[in-house]
Amino acid sequence: MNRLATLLPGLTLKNPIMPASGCFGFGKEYAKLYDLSQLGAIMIKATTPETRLGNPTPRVAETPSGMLNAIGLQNPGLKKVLENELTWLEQYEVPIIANVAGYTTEDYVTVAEAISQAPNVQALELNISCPNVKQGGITFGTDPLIAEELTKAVKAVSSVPVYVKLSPNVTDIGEIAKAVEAGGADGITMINTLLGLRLDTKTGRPVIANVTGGLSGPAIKPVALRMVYDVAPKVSIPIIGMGGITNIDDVVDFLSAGASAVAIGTANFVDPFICPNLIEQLPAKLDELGFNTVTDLVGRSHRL
Amino acid sequence: MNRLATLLPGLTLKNPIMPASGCFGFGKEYAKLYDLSQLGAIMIKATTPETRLGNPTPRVAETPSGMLNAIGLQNPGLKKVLENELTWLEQYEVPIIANVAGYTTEDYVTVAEAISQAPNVQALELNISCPNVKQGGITFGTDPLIAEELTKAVKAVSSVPVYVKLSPNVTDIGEIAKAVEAGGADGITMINTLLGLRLDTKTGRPVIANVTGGLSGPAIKPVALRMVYDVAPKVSIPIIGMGGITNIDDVVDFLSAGASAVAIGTANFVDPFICPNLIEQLPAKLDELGFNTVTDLVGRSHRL
Amino acid sequence: MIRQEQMQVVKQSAIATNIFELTLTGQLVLDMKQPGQFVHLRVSDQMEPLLRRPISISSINEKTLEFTMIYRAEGRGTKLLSEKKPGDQVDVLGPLGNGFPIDKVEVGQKALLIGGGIGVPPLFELSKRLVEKGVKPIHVLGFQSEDVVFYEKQFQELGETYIVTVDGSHGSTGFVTNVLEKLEDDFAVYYSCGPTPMLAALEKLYPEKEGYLSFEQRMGCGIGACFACVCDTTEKIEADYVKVCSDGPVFPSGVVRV
Amino acid sequence: MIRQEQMQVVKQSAIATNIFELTLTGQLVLDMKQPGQFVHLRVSDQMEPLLRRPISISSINEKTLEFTMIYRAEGRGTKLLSEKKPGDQVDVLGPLGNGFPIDKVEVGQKALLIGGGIGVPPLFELSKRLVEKGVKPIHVLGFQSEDVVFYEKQFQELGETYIVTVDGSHGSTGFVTNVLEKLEDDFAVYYSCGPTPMLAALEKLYPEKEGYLSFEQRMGCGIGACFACVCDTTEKIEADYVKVCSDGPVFPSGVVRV
Ligand SMILES: Cc1cc2nc3c(=O)[nH]c(=O)nc-3n(C[C@H](O)[C@H](O)[C@H](O)COP(=O)(O)OP(=O)(O)OC[C@H]3O[C@@H](n4cnc5c(N)ncnc54)[C@H](O)[C@@H]3O)c2cc1C
Ligand SMILES: Cc1cc2nc3c(=O)[nH]c(=O)nc-3n(C[C@H](O)[C@H](O)[C@H](O)COP(=O)(O)OP(=O)(O)OC[C@H]3O[C@@H](n4cnc5c(N)ncnc54)[C@H](O)[C@@H]3O)c2cc1C
Ligand SMILES: Cc1cc2nc3c(=O)[nH]c(=O)nc-3n(C[C@H](O)[C@H](O)[C@H](O)COP(=O)(O)O)c2cc1C
Ligand SMILES: Cc1cc2nc3c(=O)[nH]c(=O)nc-3n(C[C@H](O)[C@H](O)[C@H](O)COP(=O)(O)O)c2cc1C
Ligand code: FES
Ligand code: FES
Repeated sequence: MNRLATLLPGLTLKNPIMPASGCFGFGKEYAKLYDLSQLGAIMIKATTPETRLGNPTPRVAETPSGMLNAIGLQNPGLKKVLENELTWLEQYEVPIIANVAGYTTEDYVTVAEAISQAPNVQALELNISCPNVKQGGITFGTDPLIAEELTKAVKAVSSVPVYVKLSPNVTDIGEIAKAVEAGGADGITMINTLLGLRLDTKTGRPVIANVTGGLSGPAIKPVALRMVYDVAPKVSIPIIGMGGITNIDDVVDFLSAGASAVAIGTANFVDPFICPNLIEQLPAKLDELGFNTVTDLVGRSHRL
Repeated sequence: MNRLATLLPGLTLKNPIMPASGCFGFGKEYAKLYDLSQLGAIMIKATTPETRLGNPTPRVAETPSGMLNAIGLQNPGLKKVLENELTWLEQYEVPIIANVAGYTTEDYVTVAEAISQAPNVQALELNISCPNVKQGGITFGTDPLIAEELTKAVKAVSSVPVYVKLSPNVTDIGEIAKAVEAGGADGITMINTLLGLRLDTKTGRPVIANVTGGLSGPAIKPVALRMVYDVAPKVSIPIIGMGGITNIDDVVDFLSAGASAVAIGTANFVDPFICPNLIEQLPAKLDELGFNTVTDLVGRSHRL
Repeated sequence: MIRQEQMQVVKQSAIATNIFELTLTGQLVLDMKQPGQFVHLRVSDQMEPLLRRPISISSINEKTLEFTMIYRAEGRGTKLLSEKKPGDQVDVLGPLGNGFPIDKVEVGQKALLIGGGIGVPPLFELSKRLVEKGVKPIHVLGFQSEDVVFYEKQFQELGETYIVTVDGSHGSTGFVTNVLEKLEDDFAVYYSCGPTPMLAALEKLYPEKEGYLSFEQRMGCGIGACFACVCDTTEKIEADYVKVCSDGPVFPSGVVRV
Repeated sequence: MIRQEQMQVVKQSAIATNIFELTLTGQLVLDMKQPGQFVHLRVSDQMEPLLRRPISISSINEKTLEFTMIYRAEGRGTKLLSEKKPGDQVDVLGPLGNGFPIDKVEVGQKALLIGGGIGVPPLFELSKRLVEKGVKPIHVLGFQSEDVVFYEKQFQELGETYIVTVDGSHGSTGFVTNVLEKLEDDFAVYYSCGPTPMLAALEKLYPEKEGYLSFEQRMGCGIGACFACVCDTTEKIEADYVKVCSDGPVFPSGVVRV
């Protein structure tokens, strides 16, 4: 038996650890460093219907124990992602979770329908929480009704299970979670970045050309963990948790709080080998904590 | 002319730097370290109608570049605050901003009416954003209508200007800001803490007895700064900014983003002399940046 | 008076598994008046780890302006602290709190000092001062196992010393209470620092004795301003609560609800 | 191949005001093939500062397994880096990116190397390799003022070297372009690293020449995955954008929109 195995709608994971969307491109760069087949899954970069060039630079800024980014969903567009990226990824034995983005319901539906048919795409991740695009993006993630409607529309066309990625920039994330569950979501991924700002103290100008950016990294872990802990008992669909994970204890914390699997974003930039390292460390950590399988650990904080 | 002088409703400040509520008690402890008359003002600990013993311990936990707290508004209650604390503070030439808390509108009104009559209380800070009390507290801060009504009720009884302290745990902080302005608020203080959680990895239990706590410190600075930058152009009342300030550059950033003055919370625990140190450093910083007065600096990021 | 000072590392060494002895020097030593007080340390100039760490003063040397701490490197902060080398600076806030009163015991009397694990260090300066005064200390020191026992000799030089380990790998086996039950109770006062269950057991064992117990709590400010470190009290005192950092860490037995 | 290695500090010294020369040793040096590549450094084991810092490789010594960087200690990260002492470890990711091609210039030809401030370092290894190959380098190095000039002698030993400072406190006065305008343009290729306005001026000055320019951008991953470091391109190439970290940092002149 594989102690790390994790079964989720559409996803048979060797282990519950995967890179988060936007922090791993389409895998090519990290493939030069290690074998991608080790990963539980890969959440690929947000894909939009057309090529997107993203925001002006600077696009990143460092903050205390965190960073801001405003990449602006730069990606080669649906067609090229299907032809060049997903095809290339087929050489690895790793399920792909395709991050779907757009400005209109149409956009989401177009991408979802096409990309869900790629042979290695086993689930979609609806990105209704990108804080870095002016229209759309975030509004889909902050209004429960709109979120529910969008989920329904995408579910209607997707050939694979649909996970919805929630924004932390809301008053009540539980409400949004319940709305997307009602809309038919098969799972939830959370959290996307917190909206933040850094100013250049000398000039008073925003460091990031887009003015605001999304805050990620260890700084946000307490917020992310609180939200997973809050949402888990309110929904009956599984959660893939993320936000500031940098070490094996963080992985355990998210699983304890109720996430069935976890994703690693910013930490890939600090340590490009973080995902395989954490996968390797997980069995010993289970032993230390006295758990047989990852599944046993999931949600333990709610059972105490 | 005093380059640091800052004029706000009810407050004639020698300088724009003051300790934040809950991080400075009622001043007695810090008075042993330095002369409190140096401070721009003092935001005293939240006061409720009756004595409150607060939450069980542990009440604090460290997080990456931040901390969680769930003190639970422990305070000696209105009567003792008036008799022992405020009277004692009269020996210092420093305006007091009294942080007012409660569970019901009644509570707020009772405290506001009485405490606003203390001779050295020159403004109130309505704490509608405490994340650490089960009922009340945060709900007042997340619903614009309720926030507006509460502001009105307090304004009706207060003998001094009323500042409302906003919660960052909302979808649209601008909306709440406009609501309290409409309710008659004379100023805004922001931000209170972000709701967060830390788990003990070994046991899976929350580190903080209250389960969740409020996240403060450098980790939240990008979020706080973004919110000040967002709210400043939307209201015509002044803002006292706070959230993660630890050095003079942070002070400049909050002023640039549109705050008229700043408050220092968590950093007092790291460096108990932080407030007088920053006050001392501010004139040289103004010189370096080419500004004559603090007032010149306020909101410069919006004028670029 | 509480002061903040960049103090200099004189020496640091591992004296047991993960247990370090760290000596700092600076003017602040002159303000250290009482055994059982503590200091609040920054372990890094960076913003992470953010909070100070409270560590007890283990011995004081006014002449050389040095003081020594003994601590367990466990979490991020104490691990960083254990990497400090002679000549490095450490930001110290202190001395903090109220320590063990030595005026409660007369010349010629006996005092019982009970330490548990990493609660042992503050008892060392206490014992030295008691001996100086002409009081006879009896030390009962409990540890998990042999590899984390420290300062056995140093305490022996000051008086009768019993070591007890949970696993019996050194000294007798069990808890300090197993030793205490066999000791005569002809002491005037007892002093203790260690895990709360141990302190509770002592209060039960010596209900009639005068005792002084040092408590631990998570801290924010360390100086009494933030209300992080409060403990509930018993009916014995009027106050509803006490703060470990500024009212304690040492309280008369029976005051803190355990 | 890109590798991650805990490399050891061999030496570090200040060579001008706030400018440090840092030499590290480790196996990773064997993978450094091209002048102009860079490494991505962690400056602390803690979570703050969080991100790696990109620093150019300034010289490479395969025999001793050492390489040297020259950097300005400016912000939090580089200041921490400047505190590293011999024997300390530094987490290095590298070598990264594509450097200056030396096969574009023939034996006996001249190459013009133009550096601006903290862009000067990667030109040093480049110049050494050109000289080794039998190419004659001409160095034009611009700095703010005398106190931040470095490596003047080292460059002089390799070839003709002109120093220019903005305030005229050392060498001639003004910008590199003031020197360049007076130089003969009998070089085959020019190579440059420095502030973007300087690179733009060079493209204008030598529209007909083959040139290779090294660019800077804020970085996240440093390996091409995060899209933080993109630059717009001109019509000269098909791609809409390039990534400084993995497509660059060196690009042929005219490729990046400046
Ligand atoms: C008055 C007092 C005196 C102390 N004296 C000593 C001593 O002499 N030697 C010694 O080894 N330890 C002593 N401790 C305990 C010591 O403070 C903690 O072991 C230490 O703070 C843990 O820090 P860390 O970086 O290893 O752990 P982390 O887990 O990184 O700490 C995270 C946070 O929790 C706090 N924390 C964790 N454990 C404790 C604890 N047991 N008590 C209080 N805060 C804690 C830390 O201060 C920090 O804010 C004392 C505690 C108090 C309150
Ligand atoms: C390919 C490349 C090669 C470089 N080579 C050198 C070199 O050889 N010597 C040298 O002194 N400098 C070099 N730099 C610039 C160097 O990376 C920055 O000076 C450094 O990252 C600033 O870090 P800090 O901690 O001092 O500043 P902070 O202000 O603390 O940095 C905050 C964040 O901004 C980034 N940042 C700040 N300034 C720059 C910048 N100019 N370029 C890219 N990122 C920046 C930092 O990496 C960090 O992520 C190079 C940059 C690049 C992109
Ligand atoms: C540079 C960068 C780019 C990102 N791009 C995307 C994206 O395209 N789609 C998405 O859903 N999330 C994106 N995110 C958010 C991450 O997937 C993740 O939700 C967030 O960063 C929190 O996790 P972390 O703290 O581990 O980074 C991006 C994050 C970063 C730092
Ligand atoms: C220990 C602690 C106690 C606090 N108590 C209060 C309080 O009683 N009333 C209040 O309005 N805010 C309270 N706050 C919030 C602070 O005033 C401040 O808004 C917040 O901590 C952000 O600032 P900082 O990052 O500088 O700490 C408290 C914060 C801390 C850390
Ligand atoms: S630690 Fe702040 S009151 Fe004790
Ligand atoms: S820094 Fe990530 S793509 Fe270049």
